[in-house]
Amino acid sequence: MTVELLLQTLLSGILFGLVYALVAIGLTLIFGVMDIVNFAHGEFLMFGMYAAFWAFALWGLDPIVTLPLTTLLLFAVGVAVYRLVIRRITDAPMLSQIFATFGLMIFFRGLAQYLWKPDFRSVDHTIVAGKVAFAGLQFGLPQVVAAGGAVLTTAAVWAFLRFTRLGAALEATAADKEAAALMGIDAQKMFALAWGIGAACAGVAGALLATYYPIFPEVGSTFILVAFVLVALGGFGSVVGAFWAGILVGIVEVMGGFLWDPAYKMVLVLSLYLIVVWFRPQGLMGKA
Amino acid sequence: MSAPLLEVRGLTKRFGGLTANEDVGFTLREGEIMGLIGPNGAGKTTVFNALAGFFPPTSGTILLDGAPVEGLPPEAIAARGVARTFQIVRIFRSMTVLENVMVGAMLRHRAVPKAAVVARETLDFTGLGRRAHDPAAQLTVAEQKRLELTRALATGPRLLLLDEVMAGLTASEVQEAVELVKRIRDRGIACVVVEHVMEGIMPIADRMVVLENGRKIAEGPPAAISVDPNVIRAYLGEGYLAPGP
Amino acid sequence: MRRGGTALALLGLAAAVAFPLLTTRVTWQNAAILMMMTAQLGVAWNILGGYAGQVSLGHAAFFGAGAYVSTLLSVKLGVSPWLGMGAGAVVAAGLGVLVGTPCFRLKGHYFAMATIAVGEIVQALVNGSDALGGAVGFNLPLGETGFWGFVFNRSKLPYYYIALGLLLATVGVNWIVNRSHVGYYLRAIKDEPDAARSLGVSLTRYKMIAMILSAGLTAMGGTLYAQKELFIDPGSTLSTSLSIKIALVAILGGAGTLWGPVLGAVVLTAIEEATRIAFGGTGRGTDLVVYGALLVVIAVFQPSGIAGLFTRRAPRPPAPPEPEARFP
Amino acid sequence: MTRSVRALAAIAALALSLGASAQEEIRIGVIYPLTGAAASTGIELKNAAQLAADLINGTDKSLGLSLAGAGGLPGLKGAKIKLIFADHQGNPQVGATEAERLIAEHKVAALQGAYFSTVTTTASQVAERNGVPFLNADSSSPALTQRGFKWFFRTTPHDELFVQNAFEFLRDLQKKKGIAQPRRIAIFAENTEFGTGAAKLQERYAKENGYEIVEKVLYPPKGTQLTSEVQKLKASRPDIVMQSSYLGDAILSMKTYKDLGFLPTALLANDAGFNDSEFLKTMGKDGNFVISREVWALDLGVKKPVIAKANALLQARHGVNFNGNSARAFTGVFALADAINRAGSTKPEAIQKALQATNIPGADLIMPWGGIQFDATGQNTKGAGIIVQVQDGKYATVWPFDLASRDVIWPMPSWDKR
Repeated sequence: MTVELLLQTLLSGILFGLVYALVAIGLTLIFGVMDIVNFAHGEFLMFGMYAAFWAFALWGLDPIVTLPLTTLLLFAVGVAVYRLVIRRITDAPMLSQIFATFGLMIFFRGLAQYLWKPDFRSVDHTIVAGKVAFAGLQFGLPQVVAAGGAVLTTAAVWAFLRFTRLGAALEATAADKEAAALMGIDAQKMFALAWGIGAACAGVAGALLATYYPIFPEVGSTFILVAFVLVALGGFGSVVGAFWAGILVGIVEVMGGFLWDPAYKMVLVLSLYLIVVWFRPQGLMGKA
Repeated sequence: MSAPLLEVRGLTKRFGGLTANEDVGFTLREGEIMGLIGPNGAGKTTVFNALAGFFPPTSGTILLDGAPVEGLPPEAIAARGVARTFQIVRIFRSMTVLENVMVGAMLRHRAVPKAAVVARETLDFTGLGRRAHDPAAQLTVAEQKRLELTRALATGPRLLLLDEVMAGLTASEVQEAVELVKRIRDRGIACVVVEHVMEGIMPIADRMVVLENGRKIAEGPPAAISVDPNVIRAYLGEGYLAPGP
Repeated sequence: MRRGGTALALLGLAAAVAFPLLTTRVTWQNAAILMMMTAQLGVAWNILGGYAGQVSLGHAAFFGAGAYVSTLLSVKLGVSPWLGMGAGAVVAAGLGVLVGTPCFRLKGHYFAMATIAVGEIVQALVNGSDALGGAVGFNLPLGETGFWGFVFNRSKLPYYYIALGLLLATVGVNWIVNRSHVGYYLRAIKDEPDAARSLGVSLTRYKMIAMILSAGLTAMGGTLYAQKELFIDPGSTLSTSLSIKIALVAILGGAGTLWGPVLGAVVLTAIEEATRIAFGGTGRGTDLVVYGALLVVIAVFQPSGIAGLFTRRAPRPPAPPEPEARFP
Repeated sequence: MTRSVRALAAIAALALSLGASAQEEIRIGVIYPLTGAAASTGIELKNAAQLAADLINGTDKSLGLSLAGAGGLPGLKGAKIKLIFADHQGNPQVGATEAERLIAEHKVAALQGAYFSTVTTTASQVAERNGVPFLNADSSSPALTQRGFKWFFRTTPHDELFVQNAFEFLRDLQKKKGIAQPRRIAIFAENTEFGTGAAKLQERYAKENGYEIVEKVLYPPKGTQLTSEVQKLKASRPDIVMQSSYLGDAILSMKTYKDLGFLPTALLANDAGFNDSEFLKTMGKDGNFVISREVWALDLGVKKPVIAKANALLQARHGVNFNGNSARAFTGVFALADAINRAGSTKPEAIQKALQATNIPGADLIMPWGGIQFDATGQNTKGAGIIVQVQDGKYATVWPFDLASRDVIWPMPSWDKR
């Protein structure tokens, strides 16, 4: 009984952690390439969820079916945000960048409330509804699918950065903008690409979450704090770091809440973060 | 004679598995100019950072006036009269030229008006006085280097560590810098000069220390160093000596 | 230039002192008090975030320390909130040292993130502590008490002048810091920390001085809030959104400038109130759309803050003529 | 200073003259969250309050409440009620500022609001400091009437009564329906003022009534997951879960219950998220059989026709039904109007006195209450709660049994047999 409960809790933690990681890798990618912390990242997630919701509500399409469209849509949103706003503050001080993305966050939340009302929405049936049960453990199928999707997406992003010319160019820009420019890489394009991919990751996460999580204009605020912790814990700019940090945080949050007191589960996560940066100020896998 | 101003013994610095300095030693007397040279990656900057307190040495001793200072943080070493410049200039870009130098002067003069007077005098000494009220960010590279030197000088040091202050300067600018270093020495301030530009360092150094692969391979007056086969090999490669008889 | 600035400041001060005598409309007085309280927090934040460049997004912890310490002392022990204000400042300063000791090793975004974490942890702990009122918080007694008791019902004016006084004191501390070697050192640390160290500046000591001043002054603002609203709870005094707002005020106005945060508070409060009054009743989030869009526009077109509008084009006084220095 | 005193005096004189001449309009300030997370609720409250005012000002007497259709307040020569709305955004400081503005700028005779207990706390403080009556119709924190205020009146029952009701309900189940008494209770609540307050009361009443608290889980609201919380609940094997959650967490917890196969004998919810139409819509058949406390339900109209009639009016105007919140806001306006009418004046002291003497019979309300009568703390002593259960996707009154439209279904059928 107890062993089962513990195992169940541990695995649940990992499932959540993988989805956290998916939200965070977009954030860390943008940071890595541009040194900008995107406070409006949770709102990309929110847009992803609403895109999935409206496709479902208006045309009866399942979030999983429309996932590729949601991804493309959010890619476009990311690029548009870069072109319209971020491009203009690339060289501004860190403070005004925080300010701009914070303004974007408020703007997007207000926009969602304006367009879609502050109500809670949800996708009330989906092809991934149901349960996965084995060895006395059971998990919601949507969570399992979301976690699986998160792993695939993270792997795809990682492979893209590692094995494609475009990905290599992106990494080169992240490592050294001037050197990349000398190699003939168009930094503007790379920045736009980072925003596109970053938003698209959040879009994937949003579509996957829409299968089981309530949708409302401020839903981004729920995930953004965890995403920040992951990015800093994994090391600003490190996709792999954010991935492992996601799993770690998922486990600590769920197991901590179960074994200790749920009221302090975020205290545990944040303390873990502070302890890690005490010993490794650059995060788990960040560049020193 | 009394204890030398600076005495370095057995200085070794390792980063992980890499050895940047191995058993480096030398001494420096008051008012002396020492050139520290060597090919790229020889470990000059690492010695420098150890002297200035930025990297504590792995082992070895650094004595200032006979007192050990190795492992002290940079601010404590600055307080003991060691000032430095940086290879890549690090001026305070949001301040004026005068304010930059005032920050240096404040080490000995906390009161702002007094610091301003000292800073002004120092600027006049180094020839930057007429730019005192310009934003530091507007200076040319040569001027920025000189500003950094002025700022270091304003801390009232007894030992000045100059890291490639002449790199990237035109011939006439190098000449001006050489003259400036001489005048600094004339004030009784000892200098350790890391330099790539040989024509800059040869005429002013009282003594040279040559590093290669983290080790000291030669030490002596410039004239002797310039004909030292070890030094020539280090700078020009093995092939240079091979054809010899 | 400088004389013009002083004259402007004096003029503003005179206007601020006379303002409540010119209008008896409570709405205006309230708006003015709110602006000054917000400005005071921005100015206090500025010492650490602006001059020293250590971007804290956890200042609500200090604000809350001020609000909670004075409230606990007055509710449980009957100590005058004026003394509580001092005690709160001391506790906040202590908390600041506690936060700074590990966090000052972190740079840039890492430091900002760590301060968010600290702020969230403090809020969660207070929220879970029955001794500190838990999630319910505290109600302070309402009775008019006179000056020493720090509760005024008959008129807004005492709160107005206390807020003004606290703001002026905070600006004064900023001014003194800015003019002393500490101010130069903080700016040096912000620009080039390694160079500052090489000139004998201890990073930890001066960041800590900035932290202590900033945290203490922020806490005093917290006490004023508690005494004005007479109700505190974790949500209203310890939240991360409050921390972000404090930073936002300073950044909007111009971080690292003396009057920037004051300007920022005036503009931000005006935008907030105007959008709320104009669009708030619709219940459709229009106010947030307008507010958010304005923030983005300001950030994009005026990245150095509103204060930058006034200083950017201002020419520096020409250097006095002197013979060109020559090398011998 | 003298200038300000003179200016104040001038304003005061102006206010007095206005008070004397403007008998045809009675201004009441109403503060609700019209933007922010609770905006949709705030707008419902606003609409209901406005409907009440319009009924009092109009001449249609068909509803059957005594002031409805009076064409204004007879005690003030037919003066009309004007509601002035303000938005507090869920922020206690804004609530206080707006209360102050309504009092100073609009010279309101009384204030009503503010839904959130925290905002009611600060806004009513301003009223207390200024000597203006504050009527609260919809905040359930018991602490509000324990502050010794003289100008604060609350028509709704508070959480203590609701918790008491829950235990009376359990007792009645055994006494009158012969349903065996479950003893193991788990408390599940968000760690806010609302949740922790309710949890403390539940703990106290459980002990007094001989129940065993097997687990108490307080969780931070609006988190990303509730898995660890539900695991803790599940591990404690409770018969009854008493839950206080807002909508998002209510939905998330129910889904987690199902995913983890957790099913107590009964889920007794504390209003909030469980009494939201969106909860029913999202949960579908998984939302059935949840039991929650309420103050109002549409099916009460069967036994109390005025409820159905009032609901038809709201339906006609806004296309929505009343719910517990909006019915209470509606009732609040009627209670204030009744007091002002008897006071025959808009002077705060007169209204305060009239409020203290309020005695509205239950028949004159759209609530299932014994009436409205305030005790010395300003708390209505005749309020009552009901208990509803979600059956076939609707809220059905199941307790008190004499008001019930359906029988309670107990225990909850398992997740796969629905």
